[in-house]
Amino acid sequence: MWPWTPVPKNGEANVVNSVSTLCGGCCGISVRKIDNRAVKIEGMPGYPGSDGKACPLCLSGLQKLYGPTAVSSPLKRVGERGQGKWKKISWDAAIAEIAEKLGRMREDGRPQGLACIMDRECGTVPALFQRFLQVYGSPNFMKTASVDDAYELTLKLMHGVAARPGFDLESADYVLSLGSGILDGWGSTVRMFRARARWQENNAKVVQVEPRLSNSAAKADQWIPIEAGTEGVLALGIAHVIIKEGLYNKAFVDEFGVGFEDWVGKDGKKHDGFKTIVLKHYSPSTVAGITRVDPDIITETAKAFAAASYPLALCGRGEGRTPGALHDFMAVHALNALVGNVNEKGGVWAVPLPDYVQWPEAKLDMAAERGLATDRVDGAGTERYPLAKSLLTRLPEIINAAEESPVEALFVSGANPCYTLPDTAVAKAAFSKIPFIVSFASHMDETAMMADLVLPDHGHLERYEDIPAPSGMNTPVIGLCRPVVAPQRNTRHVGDAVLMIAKAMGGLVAEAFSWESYQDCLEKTLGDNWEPLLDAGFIHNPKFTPDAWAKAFQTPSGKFAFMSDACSYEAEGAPIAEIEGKADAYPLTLIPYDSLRLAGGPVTTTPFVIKTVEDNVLKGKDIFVEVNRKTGGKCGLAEGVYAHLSTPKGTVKVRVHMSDGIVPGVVAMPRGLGHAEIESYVGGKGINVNELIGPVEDPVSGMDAAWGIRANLTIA
Amino acid sequence: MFPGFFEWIWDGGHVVFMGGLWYALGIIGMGLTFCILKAAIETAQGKGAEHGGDEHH
Amino acid sequence: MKQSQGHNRPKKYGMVIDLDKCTGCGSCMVACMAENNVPFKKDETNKRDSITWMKVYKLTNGKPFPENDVCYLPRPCMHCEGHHGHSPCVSVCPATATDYSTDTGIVSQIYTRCFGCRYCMAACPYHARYFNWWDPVWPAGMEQMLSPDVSVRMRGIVEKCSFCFHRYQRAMDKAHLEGRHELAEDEYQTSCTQACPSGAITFGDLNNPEHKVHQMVKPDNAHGGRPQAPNAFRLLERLGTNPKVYYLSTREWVRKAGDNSIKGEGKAHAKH
Amino acid sequence: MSALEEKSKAVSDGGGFALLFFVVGLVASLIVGWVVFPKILYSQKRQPFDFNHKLHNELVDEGCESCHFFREDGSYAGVPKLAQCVDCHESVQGDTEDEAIFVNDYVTPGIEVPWLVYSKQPDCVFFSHAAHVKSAEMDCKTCHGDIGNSSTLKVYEENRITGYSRDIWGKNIAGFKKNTWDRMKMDDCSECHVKLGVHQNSVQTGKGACFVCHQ
Amino acid sequence: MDSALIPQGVRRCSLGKFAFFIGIVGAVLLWGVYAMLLCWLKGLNQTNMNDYYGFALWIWADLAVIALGGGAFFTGFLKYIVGKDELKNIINYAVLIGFICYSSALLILAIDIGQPLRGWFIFWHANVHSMLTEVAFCLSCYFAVLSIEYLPLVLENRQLNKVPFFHNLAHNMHEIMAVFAATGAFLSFFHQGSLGGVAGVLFGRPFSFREGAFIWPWTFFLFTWSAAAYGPCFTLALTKLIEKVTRKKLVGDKCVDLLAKISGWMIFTYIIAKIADTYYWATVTAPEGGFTLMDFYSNNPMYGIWILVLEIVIGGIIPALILITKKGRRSPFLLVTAVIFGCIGVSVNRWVMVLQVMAVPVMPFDTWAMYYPSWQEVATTILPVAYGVILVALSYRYLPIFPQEKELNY
Repeated sequence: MWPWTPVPKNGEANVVNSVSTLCGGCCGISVRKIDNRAVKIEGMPGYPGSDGKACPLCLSGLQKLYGPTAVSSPLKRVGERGQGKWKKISWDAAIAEIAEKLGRMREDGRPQGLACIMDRECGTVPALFQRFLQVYGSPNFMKTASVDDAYELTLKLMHGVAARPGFDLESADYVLSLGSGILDGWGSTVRMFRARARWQENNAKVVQVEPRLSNSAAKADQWIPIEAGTEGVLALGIAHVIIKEGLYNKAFVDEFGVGFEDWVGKDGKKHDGFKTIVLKHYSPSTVAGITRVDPDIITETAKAFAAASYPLALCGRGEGRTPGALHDFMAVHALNALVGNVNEKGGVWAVPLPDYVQWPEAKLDMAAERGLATDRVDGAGTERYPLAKSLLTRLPEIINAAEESPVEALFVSGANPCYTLPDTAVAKAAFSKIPFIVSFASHMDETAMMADLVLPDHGHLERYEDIPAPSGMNTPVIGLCRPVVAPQRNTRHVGDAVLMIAKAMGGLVAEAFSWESYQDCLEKTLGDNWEPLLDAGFIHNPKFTPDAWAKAFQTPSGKFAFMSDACSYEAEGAPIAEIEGKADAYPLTLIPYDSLRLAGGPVTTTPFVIKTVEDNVLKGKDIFVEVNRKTGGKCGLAEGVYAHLSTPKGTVKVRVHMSDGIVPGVVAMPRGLGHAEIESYVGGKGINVNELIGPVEDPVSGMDAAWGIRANLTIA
Repeated sequence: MFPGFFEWIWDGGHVVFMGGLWYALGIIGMGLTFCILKAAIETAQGKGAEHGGDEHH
Repeated sequence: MKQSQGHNRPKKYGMVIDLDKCTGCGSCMVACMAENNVPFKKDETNKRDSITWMKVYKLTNGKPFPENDVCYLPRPCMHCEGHHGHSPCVSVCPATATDYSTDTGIVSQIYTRCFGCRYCMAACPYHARYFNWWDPVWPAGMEQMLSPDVSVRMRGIVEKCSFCFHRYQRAMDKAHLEGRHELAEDEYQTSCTQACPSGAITFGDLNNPEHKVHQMVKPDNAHGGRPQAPNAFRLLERLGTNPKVYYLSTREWVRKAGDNSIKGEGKAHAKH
Repeated sequence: MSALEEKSKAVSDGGGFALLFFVVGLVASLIVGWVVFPKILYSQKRQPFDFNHKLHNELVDEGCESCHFFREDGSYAGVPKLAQCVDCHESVQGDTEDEAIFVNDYVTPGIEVPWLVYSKQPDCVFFSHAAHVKSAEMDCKTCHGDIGNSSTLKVYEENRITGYSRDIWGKNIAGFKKNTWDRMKMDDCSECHVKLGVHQNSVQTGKGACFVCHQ
Repeated sequence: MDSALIPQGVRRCSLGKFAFFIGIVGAVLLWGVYAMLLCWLKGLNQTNMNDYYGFALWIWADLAVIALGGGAFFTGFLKYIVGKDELKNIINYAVLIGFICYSSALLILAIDIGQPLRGWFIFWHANVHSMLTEVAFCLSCYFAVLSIEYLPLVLENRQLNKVPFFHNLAHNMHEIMAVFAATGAFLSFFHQGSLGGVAGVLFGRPFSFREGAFIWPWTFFLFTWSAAAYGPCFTLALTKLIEKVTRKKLVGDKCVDLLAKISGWMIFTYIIAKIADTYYWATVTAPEGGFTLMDFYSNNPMYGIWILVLEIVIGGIIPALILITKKGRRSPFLLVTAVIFGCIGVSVNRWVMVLQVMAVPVMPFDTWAMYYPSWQEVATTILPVAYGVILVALSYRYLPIFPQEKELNY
């Protein structure tokens, strides 16, 4: 009736299966198409983990595909950094410019000045970047860190293996979540939902320990409100009860554990064992004093945990975007070990890292050798931080502290550090000091805004890519992200872009990349697996089982290390990661919270998803912080009023939502808002919580251990 | 509105309601037609303003 | 010409939503919007002019910390049967733009017939009906994602959840081609049912004892479809709207929050 | 002549004039209504080129469904796509001008033919060909007329206001019809549905519920 | 200048003064027209209505003007059917007010619908079960009747009346006015009632839902009754107002007294029925849906029990008592107080039956919905007022509206 109301064209329906990379959980998706248009995304039946379902973000993926923020051609910055003024250039010109720049740096003997930031390190695309950096001569491949990194480190220290954590969630019958947003995006989102449905069917008990009544807490059988940041202490308190009452799995602890009793370290000194420390410092009453959890609840929980057939304790706060303190992870993992559910049914498994990317060793020239021999710019792997693989959160400070940025050229792909890094202002300042930034973003984002060149990648529904198992999967999976529609814009696959740059560089750099195209690379890398992958959309080994205890641990003693040289609990026991700010100036604590209705990671939320956000989280452009009704009352606040929220990092204007589902003294702010106003459906709304929280370095790993920051809330 | 329309059914509701409506419309229409015709005839017969029209207030 | 559709047993498509399972993730809302060409605006934070055929409400037990509890309640159109199909909205529409089918039990809304008087919205106690206050506008290029199975609505008319009726039409098309006149339970499922990652939503024919929905709530058709299963309830049961969306919860306060009660006990308070 | 006579003469003179006026007006109105109005209301559009249904029908085995087929999911493919035609029409066959246009302008560059569809319904209409053709075993002819035996495509008349073909309202401007295929309005669907008692399940009208034919 | 148009034997202000007055009101009218065009061209997003407030200020204005315009049908009913001949002195004015009210109502409805171009669907594709259909049909028909009743007045303009055909037509229409009046009364009984039915049938809205007889909820009868009762109040209020403005006595005391008395008894009986209805609703109907009376009047910033008191006591009992007592209605002050209170009473009744219905939360976890109109809504609501003022001014100046004017003033 109205000519301006669109009439969708009809045609033949068909379905393409793929994997959506928008969320961290990698939902398997089935895309319904009408002729050449993709019209609906649904879950892909049979896909490991998500099996026919998908998270809200992935369900709305078409809004990314056809959305207004997709970059339509290579762009060269013409205005100031971040101003968003661009000139369209050709692919050839862009590649030539990069090759020229990088060539000069290498000639000048500073190949280590090139750095690369990604959000993953597994799979062919990260491998291409890593290989490029290697042959070019830079050790500076960085990854945005998450709980997976902390967990990996934990396994490294306690099991002595390089492995990623896998959780046999579906078999667990008692789940103790220490702050993990198991229904708020932690792990592989949809798998967690399905696991929860299973727990419900099996009458498994779920206990959520968290300062805020999140969706995970609301749907748990029991919510234990806890003082923010003290979940690790509670784990040790529970361990105390289990040890004291002799409820632990003696078969495992005695035969396969080391460091449980007092032990002698590498230094030859005698150290207190796990048992001694826990019994000495973590009695329920002490723990209750720190965590504000009732001692009876601690005892009850410990007994129930130990009594369960398949108890499972989980760690990593919220969605798991911040790695957290290593102590917490080790404490929680020790708790799992106490009840013997390591590499066991319903427990935590050490799953080998994916190893299907096997390429011939690349030949390196002198320049590369010299560059690779330099220390990493973020300090990872150095004497100070021997354990970490990359420490991206340290980078901004280092760049800002130096006169000239040690990073001279930066590649960013898949990551959006200018949004996700803590203390965003500092991160942005650092980025503006980097002379040359190339972004491979498919959609314009905060980091691409800071770039000198944007070489747009195909959108997630326009490209091939291998998707290794998502966070927490306990069985090996490779999913295939494949083009659902032909590329809609003048974009190139990021893999192809890397190949093009390498070829333009010539010499050994070009030689290291023998593939014709990314697709060629992918097919050859997967070899015999390519055809099955193409047919089924994924390769999965559901029968995978972890190594039995006898051969599972590669520590020097060959046993499970309750305590380790690298990280032991001395004197007062494990400290709680200290957060920034003085309590007198900042009487409250600000914590971020995650929700599936807001994407907190590198991918910006879609218009559909932000439509589901409640009006006491976002109203107009105002963000709401959640505060306990009593705390709010004490601050003179009322529902919906404007207030100034200040932290050592800055002050912002927010609105207040008074809640009965949050621990007093805590202010909770949703993660995922405050995006740059690149478009007006999602951008320019609310505050990015990362602006208000700075990184806190974990003394052992060097990774970000911040779980919040001191804050104050005053009526505006 | 009229019998034969998709929405029309021969039931009590339609008969009573629409009957009432058409009845009212009919009276209004016929009354008006009557007045106009009569006035036209009267005018043709030369009846006019000279009678004055105040008597029927 | 052969005629046989008319002889089919009447269906009563309905939904059972297990509130213990629902986690409030919002997948149903997004799946619904994507399936049904629901428009979106730059600012959707005024929830009273934001079109969400499926809307998830957050209920709280109103108790102070730490006894506070919340429950999410997804609310599609209830497809009320009222008394013999006289649902609150159907009989009030002056232009016969909304209708109740005794074959499927679905309350339809015809957008090209609606002239936007909004009387049906006033009649619906569930606020399941939405008015197009604005012209639907898609950012350039995004109209490509519109599905041809669902008409795009113009400004100035009322729209609502259709139980994804186009999926029924699609499934029936296939059935006709295969010479069938009946659909299997899984052939016709709504988009939200399909999307719910928790499996909280079940959809099917309430009249069919073999369908899960029937087994879950055991509707008592002699008494306006009242659920006979112990944990089942319907929203505003007392008003006699006879809705076809049933809820399950083991929590008493949630079940009480589904209807008004005189003594005022157990009334849920909207979270603010 | 007295004033009175004069008056009555004027009336009778006037009466003759009025009658003439009435007749002329009536004729003019009829012409406007039946001839001018349809001319103004409908624009004449030609198909990209002519198509001989009869000729093709003789060459295929399964009648209409050879080209106008059902997809596996039960949906109806409608007007054939270029891909269905190219097998035979890769190069120019015969010497008609239409054939040359088809091959040169569409087949060779691979452009879909922008056929004007006479039976195109508004977006809000859901019509299941499967239900009618398969389940009810109806003839295509019942609704579409004997197009299968036509050797040429008629002129497409497009309603300037609605943008739909004149075949929907029907050739007869008053809306009368002789054959089942003369019109394709909602009333025509409903007429048959009422007669056969198909889905007469509406609470409002006792006839077909809206969602039987709408989406 | 325009003296040739002014009825014989009466005095009117200078044309300049008149034009100035019309100009000012005309400016307000244009403002309203601008807002109206905004609503038509840009859509109803120009209003503050929302999915909770599908019906708001406009529908209230509609209901209110129709109730207040009820003076036309009821006075006509009394004069032509019952035979209260004294009312001939006010009937013209009542008809004029009715005409203004009903034309305004139709205009507002045309703005209020989301697809004005499809407005005819309500007739063409009528659903006879809908109260709104009944409203639309009767409203349009009754508007036609009012136009027919108003037309002879126009034709009686001094100059127009010189045309023989017009003179005869006006005369003939007066002759059979009783037929029209009867038809109008018949239609009015229904549409006033169905306006009440609009709210009363909403069984999903316990605040407005009422039981009733046959297909009609009690509000159906209450609305007809209240329109008949309060309509004359409005006619009287406007009579007093125009007398104040023109500084003339235009309607005789006898006529006013009669109408006031009838109105008073109507209000008196109505308010008894209304109280009975409210009692039954509060104790039986609402509790069946799980509501107590105070659920409807608490926990919100506006709708307290005061509004019920305002409607029933101040807008009902007080004017009724004043008007049924001879002393009361013969005291100019009390009479004016009573008719104004009456107008407020019926307006408040229509307000709660539209806006409070929307405001009350029905789902237990829902909250009160508050609303304030946008300027566009206000402007389009004032538009008919300005139009009414202009039409009254024009009619008063050029048409013989008040047959007693000469005898009472000169």
